[in-house]
Amino acid sequence: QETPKQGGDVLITYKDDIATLDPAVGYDWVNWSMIKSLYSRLMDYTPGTPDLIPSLAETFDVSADGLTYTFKLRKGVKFTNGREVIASDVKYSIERAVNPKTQGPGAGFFGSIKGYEDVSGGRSTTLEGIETPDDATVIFHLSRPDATFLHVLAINFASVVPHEAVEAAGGDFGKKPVGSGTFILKEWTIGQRLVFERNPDYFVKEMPHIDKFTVEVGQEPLVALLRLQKGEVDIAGDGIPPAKFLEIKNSPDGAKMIVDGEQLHTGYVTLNTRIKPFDNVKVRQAVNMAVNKERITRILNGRATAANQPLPPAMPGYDKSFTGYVYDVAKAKALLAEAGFPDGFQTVLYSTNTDPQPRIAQAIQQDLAAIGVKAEVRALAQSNVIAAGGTEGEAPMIWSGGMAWIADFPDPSNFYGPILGCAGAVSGGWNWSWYCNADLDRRAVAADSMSDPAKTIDRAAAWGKIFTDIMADAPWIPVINERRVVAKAARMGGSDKIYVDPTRVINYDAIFVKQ
Amino acid sequence: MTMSAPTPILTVRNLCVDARTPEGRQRVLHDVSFDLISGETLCIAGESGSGKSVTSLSIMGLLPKASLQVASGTIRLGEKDLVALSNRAMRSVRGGDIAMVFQEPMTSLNPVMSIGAQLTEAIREHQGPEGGAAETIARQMLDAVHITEPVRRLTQYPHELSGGMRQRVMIAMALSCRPKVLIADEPTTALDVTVQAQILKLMRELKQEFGASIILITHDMGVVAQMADRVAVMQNGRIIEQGDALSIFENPKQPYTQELLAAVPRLGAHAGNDAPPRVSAITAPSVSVSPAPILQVRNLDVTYGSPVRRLFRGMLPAAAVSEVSFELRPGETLGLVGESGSGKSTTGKAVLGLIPFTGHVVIDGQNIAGLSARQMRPVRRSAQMIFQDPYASLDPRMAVGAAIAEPLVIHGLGDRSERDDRVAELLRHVGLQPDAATRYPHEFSGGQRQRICIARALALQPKLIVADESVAALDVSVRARVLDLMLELQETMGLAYLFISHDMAVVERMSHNVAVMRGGRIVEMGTRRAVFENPQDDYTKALMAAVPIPDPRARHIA
Amino acid sequence: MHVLKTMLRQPSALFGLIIVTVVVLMALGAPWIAPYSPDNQMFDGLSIEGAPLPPSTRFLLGTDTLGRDLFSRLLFGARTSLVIGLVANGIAVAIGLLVGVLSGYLRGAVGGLLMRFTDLMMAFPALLLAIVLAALLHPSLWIVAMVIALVNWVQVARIVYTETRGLVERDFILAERSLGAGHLRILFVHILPHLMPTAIVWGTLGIATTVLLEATLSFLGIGVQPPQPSWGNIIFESQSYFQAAPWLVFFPGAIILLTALSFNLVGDALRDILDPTQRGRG
Amino acid sequence: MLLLVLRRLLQTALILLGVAAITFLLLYALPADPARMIAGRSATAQTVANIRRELGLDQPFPVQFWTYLHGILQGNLGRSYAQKTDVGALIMARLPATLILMAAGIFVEVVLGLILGIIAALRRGGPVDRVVMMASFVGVSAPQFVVALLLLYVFAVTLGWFPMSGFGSAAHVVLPAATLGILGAGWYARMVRSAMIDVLNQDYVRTARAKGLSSARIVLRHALPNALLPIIAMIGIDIGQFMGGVVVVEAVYGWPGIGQLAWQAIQQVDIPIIMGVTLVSALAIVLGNLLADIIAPLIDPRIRAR
Ligand SMILES: Nc1ncnc2c1ncn2[C@@H]1O[C@H](COP(=O)(O)OP(=O)(O)OP(=O)(O)O)[C@@H](O)[C@H]1O
Ligand SMILES: Nc1ncnc2c1ncn2[C@@H]1O[C@H](COP(=O)(O)OP(=O)(O)OP(=O)(O)O)[C@@H](O)[C@H]1O
Ligand SMILES: [Mg+2]
Ligand SMILES: [Mg+2]
Ligand code: NI
Repeated sequence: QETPKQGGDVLITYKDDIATLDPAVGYDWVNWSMIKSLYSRLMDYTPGTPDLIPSLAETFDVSADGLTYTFKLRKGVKFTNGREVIASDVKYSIERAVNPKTQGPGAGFFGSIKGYEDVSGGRSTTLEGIETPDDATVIFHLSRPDATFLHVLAINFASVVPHEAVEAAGGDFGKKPVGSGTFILKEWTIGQRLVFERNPDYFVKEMPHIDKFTVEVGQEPLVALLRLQKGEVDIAGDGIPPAKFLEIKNSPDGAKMIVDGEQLHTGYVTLNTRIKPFDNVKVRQAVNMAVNKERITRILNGRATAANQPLPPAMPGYDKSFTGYVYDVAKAKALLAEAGFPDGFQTVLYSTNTDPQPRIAQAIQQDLAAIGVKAEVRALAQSNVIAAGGTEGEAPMIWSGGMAWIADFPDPSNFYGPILGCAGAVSGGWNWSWYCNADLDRRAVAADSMSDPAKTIDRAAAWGKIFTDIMADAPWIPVINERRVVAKAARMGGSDKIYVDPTRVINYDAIFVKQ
Repeated sequence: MTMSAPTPILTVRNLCVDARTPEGRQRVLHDVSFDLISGETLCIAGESGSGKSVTSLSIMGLLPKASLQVASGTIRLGEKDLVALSNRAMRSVRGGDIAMVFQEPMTSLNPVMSIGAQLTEAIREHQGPEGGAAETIARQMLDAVHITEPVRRLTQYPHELSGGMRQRVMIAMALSCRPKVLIADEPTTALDVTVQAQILKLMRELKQEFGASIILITHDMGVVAQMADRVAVMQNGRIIEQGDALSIFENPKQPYTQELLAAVPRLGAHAGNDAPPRVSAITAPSVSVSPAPILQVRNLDVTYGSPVRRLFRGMLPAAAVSEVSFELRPGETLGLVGESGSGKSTTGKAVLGLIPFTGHVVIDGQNIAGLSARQMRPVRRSAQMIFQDPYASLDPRMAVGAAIAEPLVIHGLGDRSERDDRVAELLRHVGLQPDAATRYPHEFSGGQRQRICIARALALQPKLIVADESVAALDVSVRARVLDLMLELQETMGLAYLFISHDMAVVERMSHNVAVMRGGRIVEMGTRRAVFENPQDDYTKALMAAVPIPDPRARHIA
Repeated sequence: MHVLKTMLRQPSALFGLIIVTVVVLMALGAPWIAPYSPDNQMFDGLSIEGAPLPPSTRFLLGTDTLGRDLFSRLLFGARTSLVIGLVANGIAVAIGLLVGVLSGYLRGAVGGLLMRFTDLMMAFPALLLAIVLAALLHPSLWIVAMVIALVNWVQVARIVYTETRGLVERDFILAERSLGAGHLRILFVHILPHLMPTAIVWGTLGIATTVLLEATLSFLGIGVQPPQPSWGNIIFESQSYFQAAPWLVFFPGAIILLTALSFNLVGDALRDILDPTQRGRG
Repeated sequence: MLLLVLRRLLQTALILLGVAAITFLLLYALPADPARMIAGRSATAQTVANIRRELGLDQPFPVQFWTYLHGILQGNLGRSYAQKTDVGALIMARLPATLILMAAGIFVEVVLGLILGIIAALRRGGPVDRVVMMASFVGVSAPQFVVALLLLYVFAVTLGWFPMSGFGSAAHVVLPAATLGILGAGWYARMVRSAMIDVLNQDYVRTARAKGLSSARIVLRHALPNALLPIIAMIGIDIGQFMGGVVVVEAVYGWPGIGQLAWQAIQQVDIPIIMGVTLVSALAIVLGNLLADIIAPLIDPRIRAR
């Protein structure tokens, strides 16, 4: 592994415009990593790994009951407006993220902090669970043990912002961000480009490596690739479109361009347990056996591997020995007959409408047809699919592709609550299987209470078991674990892992230019 | 064959033209040959549809390629054979060496270009004067053709001019470049006699000043007599007789020529009679009782342009028609004469409720002011109009038979075969073959189209017909037939005509009463006898004096 | 009969008629002609790496990105696309003609109102309507056809409106009024025929664009749903493959082009035959 | 004239109101929930409810619409749900690019369409006519995306004549405008051709020829203006098409126009942006049509009397 060099300008392209750089609001995979770099948080991860490290915090301390977290702030860290970061900024920032007025999507992550209900219910604007005895100390009091709390303090919503800048921006903070991260936003031409420059005062030496990166938005991925091949672009942020993948892969310098990294992703089909005939577990098991996942990975040109459980392989708790439901048409048919559907049935399979999702849905459709299940594919805009999934009794099956994006943080709990737990099985929720198992919910709470760092391994195992046990009820068909493919110029250095960082997408802090 | 010695400027030899029809090729011109000697006026006369226009279009190289084609023959202008000339070379000939005035003024002017633009364009093209000079010439030309307010006219558009004014613009355009040869296809057909006299004079002046030669196509033997050095008579696509004017007029050889001359109406021919000559055998039921008038007009005013526009343009054009009042009884004809642009057509359209007007118009006891289209329907059955510009008033996409049957269909008369029979009958009445029914307007000659319009107006057997220059484009023989037909219908059915015409002889022949218009007003009105034999108004007198006399020895236009 | 005979005499019209017939036969006979089921995703229809296969003797026009036989899909797609291109577009042109001619003809409040209504419809984001319909209804071929007709008529109406305004001022319309012709007769017998050229341009060029529009709607979720093929969605599904698998764009594109062109040739010939002012031309 | 324009402007306001009402109603009927789009997968039900309340989405339709209208009347297009910023500013930032592309695109397609259409009409039935007609069909039936990429591939990647992507210089406009031109010119060519054929048979063209004018002058000065009416209407229509409908071309060439903004907003159910873009493009369409209606009588004086 070469040692990173300092300096250099980098040009990155994305198709979609950057929505906002307000850390309390931004929540899509493109702005996620930019926000990461603009701001700093108490906790962070070692680049390219899921390993937590203190960041703004110099040290921290967790009480034995797991209910009190005490952080000592690093001295002399400055916002890019020149003011020093103090403890009350941390308190202000988290309260801001929770305050309904902010309209932030991440409030719920802070649910374990004492006084959360009052703030999110609009009865108060200060969290009684955050104490700042002096400018360098922040103490969190939790209402219940939360093993993921350190991860929570590392997600974007916990980014520290200066209140005066927020107020000065008058609601437009997302366009005029001020933080204490590795980069400063220098220029934002709406619809065209954003220019980020290194923060010379960043508190970690030789971080970041590059001087500047420019993000050009509104760039069609295919064109971005052409530009990259011509040397105009350094990183094609949207990756390589399926139509180009093989061509690039088989080209002479393909290997240098392609970054193929494992991400925390599982693509699955939800089986709505409240809609006939999927209320019958045998039916759910039968369709699980009917899907030929190998063929789907071929359609994806091998950019994915077959999945058999909800957790992706890179996630702590993944059970390597678990085999799930093996592809077996005969057995599936038999099970279906046993469930009372020897001739199959008719149903509907929803999918989003961007390539390759409709193709995968059609592949699944053909597999289901082989056991007599006639599924009508409905390829709709993402918002419509989400609406259908969250409406009780609406969508029998949904192919998650294009929506089940990467995890918020590398912890198995993140794969359960919203998408498989009872809390998500509500109108407007994301548990589109409408699967609710009180027993598993209890086990999930228990696992999340194991906040003692010493019990990390046990906790992971507990979670792993929850996910393999779920498969007995088969609320999902886990289909594939997709790898993320990014294209970068040959001059870009750094391991593949920092281009497909498990906690960010591209780790702008860690990438560097070779010459 | 002429035996004249001087060099001909234009020689046409054995010109044959074919028409492409769905039934195959048909020859419309057979071996036409003639010479045009420099400085002379050659008049081509002949029956409607005999090939006069086709001959002139062939000379200009302007035959519609799609349907007509020169099959053989030569047309020489000096050294050049125009038939073989390249398009490019032909361009400088057109407009410069040979200019042409077309028969239908409305469709021959570009509707979206101002008069000024159309005039100056030709001048610039061939004389290339700088900037304002062309405009000056244009104004002078409009003056020369006696258009009032020439400066304003330059900014107007064709649809804002009266039929005669358009024709004068066409003439001005053709003359503006002082061509060597001027081909004029019925140039004065739509003009009142005073203007006609002026135009003819202008053409003579031109001829003398520049030694230009003129081919004048006309059906009006009066005009022929006044203008022609030589005459060619055409029939069925052939020149059947040509010679110098005197010998043709005094010594016609062909029966057709004789017939043509015999049919010429002469002003004063009917002096002393109150009513038009009787043409039918029926004994008069008309004079006995004096029934209620079929048309009553009181204080008719018409002003063009929408009120909003006038408001914003700041200028109020003078009313096109003002304070016009008259009555018309069944079986009567009111002749409406007057100079071009005096408001004759406007009056005609207004009394049928086709343009907005103020005042009182009662047709057959029904006041038509403010009636909706539906309410007008029964009125329309009894009142019909023959428009001045026959081509423009026919739907180009409708076969002629269908066009004539149109009023029958509209008013739900007869079944299909009855209508077909009626169409055939009407066509025969106006002197066309019944097989014309399947052809389309653009395949006919100007006079033929006019007859189609007449047939259409007669189809309903209305009680009142507004006939706007409806026989203007017809050669005398056909005209006489049509006029007789109109009279016959009047006698048998008590038809009333509002007969708009510039041709005094025709008006004299047709009318019971005559009204003379000028500047939108009626300046004189009375019985035919009173007006023709004892005109009071100066203008009326001038009109009478300007009528061309069909005798080459009695030229009075000079 | 006369029309047909005249048409058969013109080589271009004959060509158009032949192609139109072939396409219609393709659509009708798809189940018998097609070598494979259009939905059959063949495992060996993809290369080992998962790439679609180029044309070969086995797959006449190659395969698509799911390993389906393109030829078979085009055959079955003809059914969908002909309905869209002919019916939907036809309805759109018909409505557009009607509204345009009425609003251009009628004076005063009614005409103005009608035109403002058209303006409103035009100003209205049609795609949004499509999206909402997609979310509220279950997309089917006929609904798609309806939506397309709903979206497309407005533009035709606009053009026709302007042309009608010019036509109404012609003298022969005045002459018709003097004969006592009612508004309907003037509109349908005298004005509409003059709009034929416009109608033919829209009616035939519109075939191509509506077939493609259907694909856009498919993409929004209101078009015909996969795996049902249509020429438009075959192109759309694989247009980014135009370099990697050009046959996936070329063949459907060519057939759309050819169909629209053929209808146009027939339409043009028809117009010339029906338009007397063009008579006698070769 | 002035009065007419004033009246039409009033009508325009009414049309915009109508468009606003219908669009708002449609968006309201849409089952997709903007709050959930913002909240994403991990948000709790309470967070979603909070967002809904803060956005006023829990209000009944009339209240929501009234609030929106009220804002508009004060010149305020509202704040984007997803971007948390002023919609007016977002649109203004992209409007210049859209207008430039629109103008350039219409220019190219009209010029191309006129030239091809006129040539085809003059060479009617001949091989040139056939080729032009064929070409116009290719343009019309070609998928935008493919044409855009092809042009980009040939002229930017291979030949390097133009930049591949972006906005700012004249060179940037060429390819997107050419793409739009190629795709749209077919329509114009066909319209021009059939209108010209009609006009070239008219008597006044014969008169013009009799004056000995050059063919160019006959075609351009005499025939073309008479054939122009439908073309003017087409341009009015295209203004509308381009305001919202050039997403693909904008995307391929990285053109920062309103189409991309609208497209993303639709995906995110960002109602204020959808409304804003809808209103702006509705305004453009209405103004385009108004312009067409005003130009028509200038070209054809016969219509003026009305
Ligand atoms: N559509 C119009 N718009 C404006 N002015 C018009 C219009 N039609 C006619 N005029 C004007 O009205 C006046 C009378 O025209 P009208 O057509 O009634 O004359 P006319 O007596 O029939 O003449 P002619 O014998 O030449 O046909 C003329 O000055 C003419 O310029
Ligand atoms: N475009 C055409 N297609 C077919 N036949 C035509 C065409 N134009 C004229 N004709 C026919 O050619 C013959 C001669 O027409 P032409 O126009 O020369 O007559 P004309 O002598 O000028 O008559 P008028 O005095 O009535 O104008 C007529 O029988 C007419 O029907
Ligand atoms: Mg003639
Ligand atoms: Mg008149
Ligand atoms: Ni006369």
